[in-house]
Amino acid sequence: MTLFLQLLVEGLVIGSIYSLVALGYTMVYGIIELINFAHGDIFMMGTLVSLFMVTNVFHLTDVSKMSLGGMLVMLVVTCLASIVICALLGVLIERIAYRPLRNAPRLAPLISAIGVSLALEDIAKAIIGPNPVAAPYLVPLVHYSIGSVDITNTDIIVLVVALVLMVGLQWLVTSTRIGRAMRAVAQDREAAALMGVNVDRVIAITFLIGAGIAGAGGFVFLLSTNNTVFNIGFELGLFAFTAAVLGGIGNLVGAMLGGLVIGLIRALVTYIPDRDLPFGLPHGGVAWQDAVVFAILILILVFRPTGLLGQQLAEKV
Amino acid sequence: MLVPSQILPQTGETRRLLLKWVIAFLVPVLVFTLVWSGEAILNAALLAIFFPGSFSIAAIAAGLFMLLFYGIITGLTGYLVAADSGRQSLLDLWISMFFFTVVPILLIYITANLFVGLAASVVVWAFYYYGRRLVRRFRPPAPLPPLPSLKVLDAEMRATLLTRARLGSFWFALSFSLIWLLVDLLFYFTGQYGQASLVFLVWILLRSVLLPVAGWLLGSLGGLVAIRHAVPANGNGSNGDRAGAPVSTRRLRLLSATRAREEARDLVPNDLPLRSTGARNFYLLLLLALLVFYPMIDPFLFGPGTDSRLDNYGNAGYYVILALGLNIVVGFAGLLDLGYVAFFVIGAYTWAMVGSPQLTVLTGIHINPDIWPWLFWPMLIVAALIAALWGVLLGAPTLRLRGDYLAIVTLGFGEIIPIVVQNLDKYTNGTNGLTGIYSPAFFGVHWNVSTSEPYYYLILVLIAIVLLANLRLRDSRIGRAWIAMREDEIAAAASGINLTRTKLLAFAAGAFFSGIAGAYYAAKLSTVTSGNFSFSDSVIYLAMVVLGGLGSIPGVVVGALAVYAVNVLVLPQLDALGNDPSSIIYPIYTHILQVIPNFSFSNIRNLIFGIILVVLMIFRPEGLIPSTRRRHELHHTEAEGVEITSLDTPPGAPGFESEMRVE
Amino acid sequence: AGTTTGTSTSTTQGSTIIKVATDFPVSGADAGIGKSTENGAHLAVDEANANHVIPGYTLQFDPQDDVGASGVHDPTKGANNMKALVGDALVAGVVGPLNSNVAQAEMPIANQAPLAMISPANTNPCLTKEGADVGCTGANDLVPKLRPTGKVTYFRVAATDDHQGPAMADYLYNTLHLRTAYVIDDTETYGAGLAKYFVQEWTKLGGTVVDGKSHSVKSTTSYLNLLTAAAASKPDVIYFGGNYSTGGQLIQQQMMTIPSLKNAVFAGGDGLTGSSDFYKQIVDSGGKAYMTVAAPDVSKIPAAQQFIKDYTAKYGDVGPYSAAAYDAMNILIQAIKTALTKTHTPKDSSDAAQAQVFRQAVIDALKTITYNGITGKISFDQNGDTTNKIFTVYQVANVNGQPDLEAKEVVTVQ
Amino acid sequence: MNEVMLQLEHVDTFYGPIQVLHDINLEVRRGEIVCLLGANAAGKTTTMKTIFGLVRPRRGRIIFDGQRIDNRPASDIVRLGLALVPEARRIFPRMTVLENLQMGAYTRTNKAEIEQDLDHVCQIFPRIKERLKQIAGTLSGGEQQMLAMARALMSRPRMMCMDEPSMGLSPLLVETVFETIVRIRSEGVTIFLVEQNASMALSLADRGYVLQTGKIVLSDTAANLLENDLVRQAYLGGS
Amino acid sequence: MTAEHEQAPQSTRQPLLELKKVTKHFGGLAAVQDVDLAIYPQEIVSIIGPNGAGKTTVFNLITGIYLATSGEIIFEGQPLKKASPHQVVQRGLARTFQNIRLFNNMTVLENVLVGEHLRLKASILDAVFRPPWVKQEEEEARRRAIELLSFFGQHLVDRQDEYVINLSYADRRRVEIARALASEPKLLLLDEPTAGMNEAETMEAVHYIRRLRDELHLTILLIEHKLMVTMGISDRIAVLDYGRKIAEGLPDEIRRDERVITAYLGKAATADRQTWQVALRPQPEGEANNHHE
Ligand SMILES: Nc1ncnc2c1ncn2[C@@H]1O[C@H](COP(=O)(O)OP(=O)(O)OP(=O)(O)O)[C@@H](O)[C@H]1O
Ligand SMILES: Nc1ncnc2c1ncn2[C@@H]1O[C@H](COP(=O)(O)OP(=O)(O)OP(=O)(O)O)[C@@H](O)[C@H]1O
Ligand SMILES: CC(C)C[C@H](N)C(=O)O
Ligand SMILES: [Mg+2]
Ligand SMILES: [Mg+2]
Repeated sequence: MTLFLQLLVEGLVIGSIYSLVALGYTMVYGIIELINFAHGDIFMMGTLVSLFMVTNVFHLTDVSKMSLGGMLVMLVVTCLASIVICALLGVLIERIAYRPLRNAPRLAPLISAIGVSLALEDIAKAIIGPNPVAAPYLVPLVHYSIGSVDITNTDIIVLVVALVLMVGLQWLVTSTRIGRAMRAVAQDREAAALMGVNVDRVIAITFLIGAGIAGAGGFVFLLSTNNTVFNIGFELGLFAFTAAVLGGIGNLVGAMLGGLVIGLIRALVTYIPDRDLPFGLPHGGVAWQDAVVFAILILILVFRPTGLLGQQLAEKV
Repeated sequence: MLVPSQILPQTGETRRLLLKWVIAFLVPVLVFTLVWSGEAILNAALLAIFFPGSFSIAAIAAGLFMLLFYGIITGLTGYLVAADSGRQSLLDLWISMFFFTVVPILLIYITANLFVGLAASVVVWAFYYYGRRLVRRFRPPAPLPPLPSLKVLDAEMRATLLTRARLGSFWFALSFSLIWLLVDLLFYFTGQYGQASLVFLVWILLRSVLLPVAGWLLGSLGGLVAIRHAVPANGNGSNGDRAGAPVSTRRLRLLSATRAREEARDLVPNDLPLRSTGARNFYLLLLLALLVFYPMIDPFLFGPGTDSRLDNYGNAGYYVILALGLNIVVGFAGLLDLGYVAFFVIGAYTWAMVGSPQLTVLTGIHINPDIWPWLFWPMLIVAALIAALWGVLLGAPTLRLRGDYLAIVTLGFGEIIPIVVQNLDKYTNGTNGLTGIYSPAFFGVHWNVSTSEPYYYLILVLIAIVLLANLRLRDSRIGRAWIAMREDEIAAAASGINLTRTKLLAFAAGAFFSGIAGAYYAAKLSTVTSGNFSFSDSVIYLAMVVLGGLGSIPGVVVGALAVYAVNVLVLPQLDALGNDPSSIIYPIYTHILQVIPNFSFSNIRNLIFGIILVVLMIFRPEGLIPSTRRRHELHHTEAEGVEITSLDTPPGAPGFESEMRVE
Repeated sequence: AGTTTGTSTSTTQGSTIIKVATDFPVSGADAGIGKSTENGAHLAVDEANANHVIPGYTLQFDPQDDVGASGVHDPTKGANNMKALVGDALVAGVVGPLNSNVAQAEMPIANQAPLAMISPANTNPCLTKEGADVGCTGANDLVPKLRPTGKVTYFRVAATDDHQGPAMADYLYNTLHLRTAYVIDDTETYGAGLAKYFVQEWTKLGGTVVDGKSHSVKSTTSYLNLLTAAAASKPDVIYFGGNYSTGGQLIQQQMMTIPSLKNAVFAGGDGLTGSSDFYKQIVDSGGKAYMTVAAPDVSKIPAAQQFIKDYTAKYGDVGPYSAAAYDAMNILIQAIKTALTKTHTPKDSSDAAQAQVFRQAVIDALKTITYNGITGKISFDQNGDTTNKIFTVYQVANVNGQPDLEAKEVVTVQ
Repeated sequence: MNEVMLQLEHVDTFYGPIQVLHDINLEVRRGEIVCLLGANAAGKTTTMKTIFGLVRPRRGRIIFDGQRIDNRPASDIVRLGLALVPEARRIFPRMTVLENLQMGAYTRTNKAEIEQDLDHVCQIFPRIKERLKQIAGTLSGGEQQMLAMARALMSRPRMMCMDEPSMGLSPLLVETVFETIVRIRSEGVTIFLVEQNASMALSLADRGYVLQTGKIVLSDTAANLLENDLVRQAYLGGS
Repeated sequence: MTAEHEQAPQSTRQPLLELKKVTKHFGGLAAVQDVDLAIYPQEIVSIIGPNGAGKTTVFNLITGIYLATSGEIIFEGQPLKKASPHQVVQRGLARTFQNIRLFNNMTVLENVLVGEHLRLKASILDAVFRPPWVKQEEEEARRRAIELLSFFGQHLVDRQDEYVINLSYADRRRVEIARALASEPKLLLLDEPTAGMNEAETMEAVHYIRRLRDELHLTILLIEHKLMVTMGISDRIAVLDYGRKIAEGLPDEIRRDERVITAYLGKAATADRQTWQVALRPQPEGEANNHHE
C-alpha cells in the first residue's frame, strides 16, 4: 500500500512534467496544426539554461548554505532566464523553420520541425556532452511524510506550477483578446486577417508563449530531478505529445489531464508482476511501461476517438 | 501529331539548331569518357576477347555497358533533334544539360561514389529548381509560340525530320569518334598503350569508321521514336493510351495555359524535348543498363572497394522499398503513420526467427542447412503477409480516428512492437537480437554475409516488383479510392467508397512492402536486434517520403536514396574523409580542428542533417519531385475553403458529439 | 583513352599497405570508454609503424565507430561495420568490439569471411563457451550461431563475466559485509549476463536478492518508479549489470534522490567504468560506488609504465581498457607478421581471393601465439579466450584530487 | 460628385503563372453602392482579394481614402476602415456567434461602443440575437451569411465590400440582405458589391462594372447596365 | 407536370423513397422533426425552406452521413436502416453537396472514375497483376466517364484532364453531378445545384436537370432556393421550416400558400418579379418543349 501511494505520488509528479510540456504542444498545435517536434527540445534547452544559470552564474554548490533571499533571487532569475531564452528560441525557430512553410503542404513543416529537433539535440550535446549531467539541488530538499508516503517540496512545486500554468493559459486563450485572435487564426487564417488580426504576429506570440512554458517546464524539471541530458526532450516530448493527444489535442485541460494519466500509468505499471503471461508480464511491469502507456492510449482513443476531453465538432456537410 | 509548322526550316538556322544539340550532348559524353576512360573500358573489353590470357567477364560486361551507354546517347541525340522545334533556347538547354548531366557526373567523380554523388546532385537540383523559380518569378519565361500554329505532320515533314535526326547523331558520332581517334593514336604512338598489338590499331581505325555509321543508324532510330511519339500512324491512331492519343488544337486552346503546356509536353515532344516521354524512355533505358551492369563497371569507375559500395546500395534499396510502402499510406491514402517501423520489425523478425538457428532453439526442428536458405523465398512472402495482417490489426482500431489522433496511435504501435519483441526475449532473444540469420540461396549463386553482389541484384528485383506494384496500384480503382479518401472522406463515402475497407487496404499494402523490406534486411545483415528500431526510424522514413514528394513514386525513390546517402553514407564518413589528406574537406577539417580541438563531425551529424532537412523543406516544400497532383495543390494554396474543409481540423472548442459515422 | 588499356601488369606481389581495423563506440555517450580503448590500439599501430615491426609494409589504422542512431553502441551498426571491413580485402584483422552484444552481431560475419577479431573488453562468456557450467545453454547457447563455420576466428584478452560477477559479489559480501542486493540490468547480452552471474554468486554466498532475480529494464530517462519499488525492500546494494551509458549513470543519480537509497552501495561491472563525468557525479553526490574491470590495473605494473607515459602524452588519461587494446593490437600485428612468412598480402581492396588466404593465415597465427604484453603473458585457449584472467575491483573516489577509480582488490582466476 | 473612396489603377493579378486580372481600373466614391458583375471565374473574388491584400497585385496601384494599400497586409487595410464580407462567409466555425462578432470588432478598443454596436447588429439581424451562444459552424448557410455581414459591421467600417452575400439564401433572406445593404448605406457606409444575382444587385446599385475573364468590359450607371444588351444576355439569362 | 405524372395516382404506386416520421436532434436542437415524404419514380421533387430549416440535414439522413434519431427511411420498399454512406450508394442513391465537394487534386476524369468505384470489380490483387479483364474494365470505365461528361456537352469532355480546381464554379457543379451519376443511381439528390450561378447559368442548369430525368430516367430530389428553378421544374414541392414539413404540393399551390409566403418566399412571391417570368416561360428549343406539353 505504501508503495502504491508512493508510486502514485511519483506518477503525479512526472505526469505534471509531461503536462507542462504537453501544454505547449497543444497550444501550438491548436493554432497552426503543427506537431512541433522541436517543442520537447526547447524544453530541454530550458533545462540547460537553468543549469547554466545555477552553476555558472550563481555558482551554486550547496543550496542549504544559501540565504532564503539569495535562494529566491536565484530561483526567480533562473526561471525567468529560462523562460525568456526559450521563448526567444521558440520565436526564432518559428521565424526560420516554420514561417516560410506557412502555405506549404501539411507535412512539410512537420519534417522541418524534425530537422530543428535534431539540430537542437546536437547543439545541446555539443554544450553538455552526451551523458546525463547532474545539477545541484536548487532548493533544500524537504521530505514530508504523509503516513508512510514520502513527498518532497519539489514534488509539490511541480504540481502547483503545472496547475497554475494550465489555469493561466486556459484563461488566456478563452477570455482574452489575444486568445480569441489565436483561436480565430487557428480556424481560418485569411478570415482572421480580414478582422485586422496580424496573423504572423499572433503565431509568433503563440510560439513565444508555448516555448516560454517549455522554458518554465525545463526549470521545474531541473528543480525536481536535478539532472538533464541532451535527448531528454525527445523522450519527454514524445510522452508529452502523447499526453496532448490523449487529452484531446488543442484542449489545454486535456493536455494536463493526459500528462497526469500517462505519468500515473507509467508509475503504476511497476505493479505488474514479473511472470509469464497471462497473469503478469515477462520482466514485470517496468520493462513494459511504454508499451502499456501506448496500449492504454490506443484503447482510450478507440472508445473516445478525440481523446479524453477533446470533443469533435461534427462536420457540417 | 502536332509539330509547329515552322519546324526545321531549311536555313542556316537549322544547322545551328543541329549544332546546338550535337554540342549539348558532346559535353557530358566527353566528361564521361575523359574522366573515366569509358572508351578505355571498351578497348579493354575488346582486348579481353582477343587476348585470351586477359579474358575477364567483368571487362566484357563493362564494355558491353559502355557500348549500350554510347548507343543510347547517340539515339537520344537523334530523338531530340527530331523532337526539338527550336523552342528550347540555347541558354535553357545548356543550363539544364549542365545541371542534369555534367553536375552529376562531376559530383560522382569527386565523391568517388555513385550514390553519394547522385545524392549530392539531388541537393544541387533542389537549389537549382529553387533558384530557377526565383528567377522566373521576376523574369517570367518567354511565352511559348502560340499553340494554334501547331499542325499535323505530313509525309514530307516526316522525311525532313528523319533526315535531320540522322544528321544530328551522325555529326555527333563523327565528332566523337574523331576525338577518340586522335587521342588513341597519340597514345598508341607515344607508347602509352605498351605493347598493344596491331589488332588494336586496326580496331581503333575501324571504330572511327563504324561509329559515324552507327550514329547514322541510331539517329534514324531515335528520329523514328520521336516521330512515333509525335505522329500516330494515321493521324488519329488512339489506343486509349494518352501518350498516343490525338490532341486537337481546339482542345489545347481550351485548356488553361499551364495545363496545356503539360499536355503539350507529353504529347508534342517539341515543347520541352528533354522532358518528353520519348526522352524519358531513353533515360530509363540508360538507367536500367546502368543498374544491371553496375557491379561490373564499378571497379572500372571507382577502383577497389566494389563490395562495400554494392553493400551500401543493397542497404539503400530496402529504404526505397520502405519509402514506397509508406508512401501508399501517407502519400496516397493521406493517413499519417508515425510507427511504420513496426512492420519492418515484423518482417525482419519473421525471417530472423525462421531463418536462423533460433528456430531450432525454439521448436527443436532441425532443418538441413542446405535447404534452409531456400526457405527465404516463401518466407519473403509470408513475412510480407504477416506484416500486412498486422497492418490490418493496427488499422482496425484507428478507423474512427482522424489526422493526428491516427498518427499517435500508429506511433504507439511503432513503440509497442519493439518493446514486445524485446521483452519476449524467450523467443526473440530480446535486445541482444538474433544472429546467424541465413542468407537466401539461389541456383549457383555464392551467397553469404560477405558477398554483396547477390544482394544488390536481389534488391534490384525486389524494387522493380514493388515499383511496378505501386504504379499499378496508383492507377487502379483502389489507388483512386485512396486518393479520393485523402482529399475528402465524406465525398468519397458518398461516391460509394467503403472507407473502412479502403483504409485497411492502405495499411495492409503499406505494411506488406515493409515486410518484404524487413525480411530482406534480416537476410542481408544476418542480424536483427530489437533496440535498433525506434520512433526515429519511422521519422526518417517519413522524411524520405515527404522530402521526395508525397504521393510521387519517382519522388519517393529519390527521397529515400537521398536521405540514405546523406544520413547513412556521407555524414558518418565525414570524419574519415576529413582525416584523409586527399579528400576535398581535409583542409576545412584541419582548419576547424585548429579552432575546436575536439571537433568531430560525428558529434554534429544530426545538426547537419537537421539543417539539411529544414533547408530542403524551405526550398522545396512540395518535395524534390512532387507528384503532379501535389505540385498543383501548392499553387492553389488559397483554395476557396468553404466551411470546415479539412477533416483534420482539431476539435478544440467544446461542442458536439461526433456525428459523421465511419465504422 | 586512358590507362586501363594495354597489357595488364599483374604481379604476384601484394599490396604493401595492410589495414588493421578497430571497432569501438567512440562517439556519443560511450565515447568515454570507447575512445580511450581505441586510442590504446591506435598507439600500438603508430609504434609498430615507427619501429618498422613489419619491414616493407605500412600498417594503416582503420577505426570504425559502432555507435548507432540511439547514441550508444549498436549491434546493427557493428554488423554493418564488419560487413564493410570484410569487404575490404586489405583489412587483415580487427581489434574490437567493446561490447558483447556488438560482438554477437559481428562475429558470424567475421567468422564466415574469415576475419580475425580480437576483443580487448568483451566479457560475456557465451561468446566463446558452451555448456551449463558457464550458464550458456538454451537461448544463451550462442556459439553455434556465432561460429557458423565451426572454426575459431574470434579471440579476446578480457576475462569473462562468469568470474566478473562473482568477483564483485565476493567483495561486497565478504569485505563490505553487505547482505541485501537489488539487481538491475540493461537487458543487453553483457548486462543481463553479468547480473545473472552476480545473482548466482550472491545467493550462493547467502545474500538476499530482492525478488530473487535481476530486473531487466531497457535504458530510459527515468528509473524513479523502479527505484521507488526497490526502496521498499531497503537494499544494501544496488547492483547494475550494464553500462554507464545504458542506465548506470541515471540510476546512480536518481538513487540519490530517494531517501532510503541514499546510503546504499551502487555496484556494477566494467560497463560502468571509463566516464570521468560519471566518477565526478558519484563523488559529488556523496554516494558509494564499486566497479570491477576485467583487466589488471596497469598503473601498478612496471612493464606498462612506458605505455602509460606515451599514452598520456598523446591522449591524456588512460582508460580501463586502453592497455588491453594496446596488447590486442600488438598481438594482431604479431600474427600478421607471422602470416607474411606463409603467404602474401592481397593485391588491392578488391582482391577477395587472396584476402581469404591471407586472413586465414593471420587466424592460424593467432591460435598459437604467445605474447608478453603489458597486461601480462597472453595466449589463447582453444575457444579463443585469454589465459591471462585478471579482475580489479575499484571504488570511485578522489584520487589525487580527481574523482577516479581507486583499486581495492585484484582477483586472478586460474 | 463625392470624393473617391477606393480606386484601383492598372491592377494585374496572378495566381502563380496564371494571370487572372488584366489591367483593372475602377473606383468607388463615398456613399455609393457600386456593383461588380461577371460570370463565374471572371475574377470578381480575385478583385476583392487583391483589394484586401490577400493576393498581391503584380502591377498597379490600389488607393483607399488617399492611401496606397496595395502593399500592406490585410490586417492594416482593415484598420483603415475597410471591411469584407468574404465569399462563402468564412465565419470562425468553432467559435460562438458572439465570439465571431467580437472578432469583428478586433481592431477596436472602446468597450462601450462595441456593446452598442452589438445591440445595433442584433437589431438588424434578430436571428443572430437568438443564437449568440451557438457554435457558428453549426449555423445554417443563411444564418452564417448573416453572421458574416454582422461581423463585418462590427468593425464600424467606412466602406464595406461584399462578395456574393446572397449566395445560398432563401428568397426571403435575399430580400433581407438587400434591404440591409440599403440600410447600411443609409448609415453612411460605402458599399462595393459582387453579385451573381445581377438584376437584384443592379436594381439597388448606383453604378456597376462588368468583368469578363479578368478584364473590365463595361462600366456604367446601374440603370443603363440593366438595359444593356450584353448584360441582359450574359447575366440576366434572357433577351 | 407531364401528363403521365399527373395521371399516375401516387397513392397506388410504390414510392421510390419514403421518409416516415424522420427526426434528427443535434444536442438539444431538433434539426428535422417528424418529416414524412414520399418520392415516386421519375419525379422531380424539390425541398425548399428557409435557411436552417433542415433541408441539408434531410439529405444527410437519407445518404447515411447522419443517423436519424428516430423514424424510418425506406428505399424501394426496403428500409435503409443504418446503412453507411457507401452502402447507400450501392443501393442506388447518389448526391451532390451544398458546398461542392470534389476531389480537388484529381482531374475531372478521375473524379468521375471515383464515382464509378462501386461498379468496378478489380480487387487489390487484380490491380497489381492487372489481368486483361481489368485492363478492359478500366478502359470501359474511362469510356463511360467520358460519356457521362459528354452529357453536359463536349466542353467538359475536352477538359477531362484538367484538375477540377481549375474549373469554373458551374463546371465543378457539373462534374459533381457527373460523379454522382457514375454510380448509376436510381435517385439523385441535388443540394442547391445552382448556388453561385448567375441567372443565365441557372437557366442552363435547369435544362440539364430536366434532361437527367427525361433521358436517364432518374428520380430527382432537389434542394434549391431559386424560385426560377424550383417553380420551373418541380413536379412537387415540400416546404420545411424549423425542421418540420409545413406544406407539400404542386408548385402553384405552394406559391400561394400563406404559411410558405411568410416563412420563406417573402414579398418576392407576390411581387412577381421578372425572374419568375423568365423561369416559367416555355423553353425556346424544341427538345425542351417536348417535356412541356
Ligand atoms: N488560389 C487560386 N489559384 C489559382 N487559380 C485561382 C485561385 N483562385 C482562383 N483562381 C482562378 O482565377 C480565376 C478567377 O477566380 P475568381 O474566384 O476570382 O472568380 P469569380 O469571378 O469570383 O467567380 P465565382 O463567381 O465563381 O465566385 C478562375 O479561373 C479561378 O480558377
Ligand atoms: N452537425 C451539426 N451539428 C449541430 N447542428 C447542426 C449540424 N448540422 C446542422 N445543424 C443545424 O441544423 C439546422 C438545419 O441545418 P441544415 O443545414 O439542414 O439547414 P438547411 O435547410 O440546409 O439550410 P440552408 O438552406 O441554409 O443550407 C441548422 O440550424 C443547423 O445549425
Ligand atoms: C567495456 C564494457 C562496457 C564492455 C563489456 N565488458 C561487454 O562485454 O559488453
Ligand atoms: Mg467568386
Ligand atoms: Mg443546406
